[in-house]
Amino acid sequence: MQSPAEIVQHSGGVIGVSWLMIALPLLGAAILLLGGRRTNKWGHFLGVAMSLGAFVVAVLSFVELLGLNPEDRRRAFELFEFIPGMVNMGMLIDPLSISFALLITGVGSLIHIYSIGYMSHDRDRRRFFAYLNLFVAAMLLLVLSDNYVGLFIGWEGVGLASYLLIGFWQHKPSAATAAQKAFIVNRVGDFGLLIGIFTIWTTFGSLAFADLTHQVTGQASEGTLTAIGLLLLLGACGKSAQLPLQSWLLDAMEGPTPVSALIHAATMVTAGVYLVVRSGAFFEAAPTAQLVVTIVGVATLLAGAIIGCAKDDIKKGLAGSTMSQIGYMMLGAGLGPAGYAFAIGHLITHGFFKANMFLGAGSVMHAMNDEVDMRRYGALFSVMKVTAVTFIIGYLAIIGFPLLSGYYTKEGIIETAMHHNEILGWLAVLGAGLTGFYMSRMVFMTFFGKKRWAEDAHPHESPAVMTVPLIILSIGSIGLGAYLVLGNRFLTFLSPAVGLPQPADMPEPHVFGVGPAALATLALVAAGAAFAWFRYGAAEVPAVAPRGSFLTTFARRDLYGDALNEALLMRPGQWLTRIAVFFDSRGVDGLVNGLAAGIGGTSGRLRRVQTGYVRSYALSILFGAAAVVGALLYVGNM
Amino acid sequence: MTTHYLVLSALLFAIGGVGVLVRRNAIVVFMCVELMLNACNLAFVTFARQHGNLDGQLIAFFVMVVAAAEVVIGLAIIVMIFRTRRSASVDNANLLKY
Amino acid sequence: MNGGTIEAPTIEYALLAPMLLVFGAAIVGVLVEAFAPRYLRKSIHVPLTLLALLGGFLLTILQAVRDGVPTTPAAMGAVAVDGPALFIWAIILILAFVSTLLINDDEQFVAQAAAVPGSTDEEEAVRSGYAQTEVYPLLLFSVGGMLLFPAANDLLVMFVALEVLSLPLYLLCGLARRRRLLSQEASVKYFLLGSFSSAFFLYGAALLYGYAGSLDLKAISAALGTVAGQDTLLFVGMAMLGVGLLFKIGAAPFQAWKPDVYQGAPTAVTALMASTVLVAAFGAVLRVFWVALGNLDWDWRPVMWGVAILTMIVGAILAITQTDIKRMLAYSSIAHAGFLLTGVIATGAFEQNREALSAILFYLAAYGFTTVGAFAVVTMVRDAGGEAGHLSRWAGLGKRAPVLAGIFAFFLLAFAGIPLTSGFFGKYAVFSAAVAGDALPLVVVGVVTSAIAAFFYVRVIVLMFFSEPAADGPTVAMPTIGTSAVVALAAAATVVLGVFPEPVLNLADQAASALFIR
Amino acid sequence: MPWLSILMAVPVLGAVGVALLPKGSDKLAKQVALLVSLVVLGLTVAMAVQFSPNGNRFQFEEKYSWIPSFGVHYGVAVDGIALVLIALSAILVPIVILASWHDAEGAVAAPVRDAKGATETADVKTEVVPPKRSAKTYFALLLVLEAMMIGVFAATDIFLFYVFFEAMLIPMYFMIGSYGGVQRSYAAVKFLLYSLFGGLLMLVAVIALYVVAEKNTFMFPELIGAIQDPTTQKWLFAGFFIAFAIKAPLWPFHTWLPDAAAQAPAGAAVLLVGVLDKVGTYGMLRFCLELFPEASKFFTPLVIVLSVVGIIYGAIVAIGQTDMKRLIAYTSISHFGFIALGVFAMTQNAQSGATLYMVNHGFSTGALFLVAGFLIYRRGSAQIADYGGVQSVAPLLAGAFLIAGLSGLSLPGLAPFVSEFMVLIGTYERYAVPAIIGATGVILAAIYILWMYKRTMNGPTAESVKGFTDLNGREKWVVAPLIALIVAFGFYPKPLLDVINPAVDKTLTNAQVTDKQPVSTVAEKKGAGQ
Repeated sequence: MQSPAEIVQHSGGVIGVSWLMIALPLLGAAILLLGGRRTNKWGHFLGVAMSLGAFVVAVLSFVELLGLNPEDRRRAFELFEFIPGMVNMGMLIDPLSISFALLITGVGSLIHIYSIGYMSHDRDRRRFFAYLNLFVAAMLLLVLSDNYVGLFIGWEGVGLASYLLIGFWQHKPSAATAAQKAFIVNRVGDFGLLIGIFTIWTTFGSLAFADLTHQVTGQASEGTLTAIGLLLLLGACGKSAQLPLQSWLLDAMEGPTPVSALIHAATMVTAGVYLVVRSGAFFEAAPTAQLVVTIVGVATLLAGAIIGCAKDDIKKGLAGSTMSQIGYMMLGAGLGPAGYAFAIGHLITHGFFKANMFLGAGSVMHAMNDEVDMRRYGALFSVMKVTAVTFIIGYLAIIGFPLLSGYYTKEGIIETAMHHNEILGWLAVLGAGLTGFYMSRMVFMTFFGKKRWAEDAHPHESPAVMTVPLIILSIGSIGLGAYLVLGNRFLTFLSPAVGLPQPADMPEPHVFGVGPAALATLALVAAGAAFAWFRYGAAEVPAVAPRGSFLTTFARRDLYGDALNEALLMRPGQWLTRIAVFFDSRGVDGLVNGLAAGIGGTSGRLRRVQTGYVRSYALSILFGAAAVVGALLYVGNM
Repeated sequence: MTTHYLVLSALLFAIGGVGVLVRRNAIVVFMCVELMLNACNLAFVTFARQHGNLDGQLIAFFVMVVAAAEVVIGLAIIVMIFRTRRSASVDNANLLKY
Repeated sequence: MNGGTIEAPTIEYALLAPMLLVFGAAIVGVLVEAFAPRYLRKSIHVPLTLLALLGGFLLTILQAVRDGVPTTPAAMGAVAVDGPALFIWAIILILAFVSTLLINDDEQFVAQAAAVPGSTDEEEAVRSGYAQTEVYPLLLFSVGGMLLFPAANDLLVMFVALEVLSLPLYLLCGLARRRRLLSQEASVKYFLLGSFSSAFFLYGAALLYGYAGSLDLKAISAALGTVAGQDTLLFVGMAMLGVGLLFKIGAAPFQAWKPDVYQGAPTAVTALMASTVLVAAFGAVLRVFWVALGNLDWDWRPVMWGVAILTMIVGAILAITQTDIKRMLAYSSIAHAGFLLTGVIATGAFEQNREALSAILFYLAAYGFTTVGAFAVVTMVRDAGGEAGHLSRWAGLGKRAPVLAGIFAFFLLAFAGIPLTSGFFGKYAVFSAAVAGDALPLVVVGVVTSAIAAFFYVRVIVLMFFSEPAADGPTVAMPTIGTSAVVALAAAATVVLGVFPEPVLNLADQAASALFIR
Repeated sequence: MPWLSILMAVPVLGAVGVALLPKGSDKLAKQVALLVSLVVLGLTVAMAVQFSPNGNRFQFEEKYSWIPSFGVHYGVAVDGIALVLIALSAILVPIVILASWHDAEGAVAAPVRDAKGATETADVKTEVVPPKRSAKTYFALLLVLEAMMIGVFAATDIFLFYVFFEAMLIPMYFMIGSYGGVQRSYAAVKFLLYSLFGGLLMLVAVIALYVVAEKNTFMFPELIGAIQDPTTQKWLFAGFFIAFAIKAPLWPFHTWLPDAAAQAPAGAAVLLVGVLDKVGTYGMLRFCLELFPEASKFFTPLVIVLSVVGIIYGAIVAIGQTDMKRLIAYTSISHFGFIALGVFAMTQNAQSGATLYMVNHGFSTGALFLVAGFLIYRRGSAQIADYGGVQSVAPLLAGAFLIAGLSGLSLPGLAPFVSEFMVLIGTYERYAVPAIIGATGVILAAIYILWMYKRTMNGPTAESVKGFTDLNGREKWVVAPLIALIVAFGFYPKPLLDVINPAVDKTLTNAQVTDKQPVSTVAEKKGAGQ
């Protein structure tokens, strides 16, 4: 395979100040948090401004990057020495990072704007925007830094932001718990990432992406590389809610909807994919690790899909689909350079249409006074046209309706997977079918069929500040995929960063990209959609969920993920804690106090010897004398 | 032949010692102590004889004087406590203990 | 001396001047008792005593600075006024001086010892303001004995000195003004046990005489090489001699008298005993075991190990559960005797002995001052029935009298051997000598017991500072000039020795430079 | 200019001054104390800027003979390690003084007791409001303590170090004993005796060191390499190490810390955990390693096991605590595990990390204790169960608590992360498995911190919490500098590391260890870059 281009040490031009992308939102967050109530009035505007500012910088850098000839489209430059002798903080602007930057700042800005409307009634709106800005900054640090430590800082930074935003309504115990869970589960992943970083450091003596190229990875044993790969994968699983660390994502929906859209759909959760692609050098040198990545991807895409099929909570449904879609990306990322382009491509298009749908869902909830149960929706199409239409566009995109964004990117992944390994391919196809079903189910239950509203519900279209972002996003959902995939435009664009695949790894192109796999997918999707129509479109939908088959409950319970965690980790953990506490107070400390008590007791008993009778004292003296005499004689005659 | 005297002095000393342990009356106890001192005297004198120098005998005189002084003090104290407690038994005086 | 001819004794009066001065003053004191009218006695006694002690101290210093440390024993080898002796004299005289300031306090002593407690005579005596002024001459005699005891170069002299220092103390113990029953009991116990143990001492001396044919320490040590086949005499004699001495320093298992006597005796007297007697006794112990029996250390050292370990443990452990402050201090002094013994054991080559000796001397000085100070404070904490001995009465003293409590806490920390107090350097010196004299295990026991000991010192601090004052807690007596002077002096000494020990260490070094003369 | 002596003299004089103030002038006492501590801080900064990291190992040296008979000198000087720790103390003290403004005044905020709930949640143990005491004494003690803290880090004479090591206990003992919670005297005595015991063992080792070395001096630089015989080294090492392990505290010598920290007033707790305990780990790094290199290598496996156990054990027990201060204390036990691990991993990164950890931990735990202190001061109880939903009524307080907590779980971007990362990565270079096990502490940390935060700050506001006021001006001034430092050093630790690294280099050289080199050659390429 052709390895990516060397990194050009460079600064100057817009790229030279690309750190502004991180600095601006960070500054925004700082001002909003420290400014206190003073900034309540204009806080949200500042937040938006900062986000937009970052977007502008991103675009300019992008343009500048395009201006360069492809092979030196990798710009890295140091900012400052972080840990002397180990890590220098720096920026890495290359096609990969810049496309993320654009996604983050672009979609991010839209969601900022949307939130002005969505959060208008919340007394803590300023804090909300502060957190959003914080998130954008952290996420940009994650993708733009030129070394693993910087990545890790951003990595946990977004974790923090998501913790704060999930728990934004912290007075709700459920929210607080969800936030805590998200952070802790993520920590498990971060643990893996951390060890991975350690291994990289001890093996290669460097943590800068610039040093860790294919040439270098050649110097380590495959065992080490596999270990590194798997450890990084563990990190990725945590952040991207892949099996087995998926459980937090569904609870994370406790957060305000814009958060779900930005963090838990469009950007943060895809960081895992970024990590895998960014560390491509290791994975490509360790096939085993790669295989595991693909397996995890497929498993998750199915799991997510199945969960999505059973959820009545619109956001949870979307969350399930997010899991599943990220599963696709993982699958793609596990396929090497051939898959990278599709993975990232799907990541971007998904960023658009999923954000689009989440915001749509938010708009619906906004209209239904925060009702999330789809069984209480129905026939909303008539009352909120814009929302409905944009949502449906997103829907078509995700199920891979031909010529829409999702179609190209997802098909790309499936094709490559198929080419790479039949089984994976067909499973991916199956997943697509499921997607067709549960997404259609969602749409039918929400916008069509009969009204099942609560009495006091008076749905209405949302204000322009919310609908405009929807429209923009939906446009992206329509066209982006085609733009990226056709003519391998994105593939070539990314190549300086991730390298070009060997022609052999590429599936042979089809006319209009329609191969057997594609046809099969379309068929399955159609079937799924049709089935959904019969169950939820045409037929009556009960307002309360019937206790479905075993499979349904299985899916409703998130495949018993939480139950499993509880049984395997929480309960034993609690026991362990109790035992430890007991051992500490009774055992260790008990020993100490026991010793003290022992001495005290001895003293109490011994002092009784001092009877107060002078004659007993005399006796003791006599015995003492006898003892001394005896001892001396013994020693003396020894 | 001097060993006999030594044995005697040892016996006297032992008797004195035992007396101190077994007798209750302060005076008697004290007399036992005196007995021990005199046992020492006997020993001194005997050894003086053995070594053929006068130191031992000399010492005996010193010891007697000291013993006399001790008697003075001792009786004073014992009388004092006897007046207070109306008893010379050393076992009654055990307020100070433990 | 060999049979028949008797040489005319020569006596170096100059050397013995301090001792003679003290004894002289004592006799004058007796005369005062005999002839001076009652109302005058005290006003004569106090200056007389103080002057005598002070003079003695000055003479000692003079001796030391003028013609340095003599190299031959005085009074025909009966008394050895050498470096250690002079150092010990100096300490004893200062401490005695200080204790006298304490004793100079009507609250301390009985009006008329002869009067039965609670009887009309007593009331009568109290009313008419009698005072048992014999205290002062007794004190002087005792101090004289203490001076002679460590300097005695001859077991007979040592025995006499032992009695001279003890007998007055037996009396003094019985003269407490309050709690007279306790006081008298203490007196009796001390007397009976004391004379009992001195009998042992004497018999030991007799046996050694039998072994060596002389009581002169030098002669004895000389005999060790020559005389053969008499080992039993030697060892039994050494043992019994040791019993008498160990009794005086209150080493286990001969410590039983200490708590009772310390508790019962008038606190001022306790202060005297706890400081000066310990110093004198250790002087004697060192002289006997290093000079006379020095070449036998391979034999007595193991036994001494046992005694030292037992002493440290008994002192530390038993003190924990004491409820009477004086009794607790008594046990603490037992523990400290144990620590000092580790120094006595640390014999070896010349340099080693020298280091150990100077360490012990420093320790004695440091400990003596702190002890006097501690007991001085005890005299000041009083309630209706006299001194508030029971620890529970000390609760919350830190609130009532922060300064006094603070100083006492400081003394306690010094006992515990916390750095920046004199106690720390004392312990350090002795322990490091012991380590150098390969007695490491002993030192380990030492530190473990000090850790245990720390507990009961700390406990008192907890009581004074951390617990709320008792409703009818004790009041702190407006201290007499004397008492407050004592406390101040002791505190100052504890601080100075704890921060700049060097001068005193130097003195001790010089004093120890030639070890004991023979 | 005798910088270090001045640094010690100023607080001592200040203490005397404060103590001599007339009765009832508590307010003045506080102000004087604060002023003095600020002066010390200023002087420290003035000294620090003159320190040249790559100059002599020890700088600002002063050496006067103190007790010639024992070969003891008054020898003080600082290298990078000592410098940062002195700076830490100098920074913390003013903050603590400001924070303890009312600690000596006993119960001001009378514990609010709601009819129900109080009964089962708040048994007498949780009553942490001490009776009224003299503020004068408290602040005098604080200043004395500061002088001793500076002294103990500055001492280059082992005897002098020991003197401070022990003497330090006394002021802290009084601060806990007379200003602490209900069980203060138990805690104080336990603290004192435990440390004293360790100290005495060390004393034996110190004596033995002097006797065996036969150098007639206690000056640390001259004693390096003085002990060659391995067996002797082992014994002496044990003597020193146990003392330090108790001080630090390392598992299983830790049980005094929770009691002491929980009973001590928040300010004292900060100095106890933030600085005093560092003397233990500092001692390991400075004395154990350099004086007894052989023994250190011999005992390394043992120490590493203890540290790792401490990390996990401390964290797990912390999770199970119901008392805020005890919980924080246990987290510290876990953190000290990290520090000891770093010290004995014997790699540049690990030891620099450990040193940095000592400083950062001072800031983060300091912040945590102080904010918890504010909380407890408002409610009069340290029981986590007595709180809930504070964030809704006192957002700033909650925010401060959260940031302090996040630094406690060493979130990247906050100072403790850098040190923990360096310790772990440095350990991993030589001892992979312990590093991995230790790294799980990262997960546990998230659990104990966030869980405590959730139970106290989130959820519906508890009755007893309704009346809470948010941070007042003074409290803001207490928290602000700490958080500022935590964040600043979280993103730019270079200044500290530049000072620490050369010192650690020297330590490693004297400890006769060299770093392992990575298998790949990238390092050289990288090295060229730096």
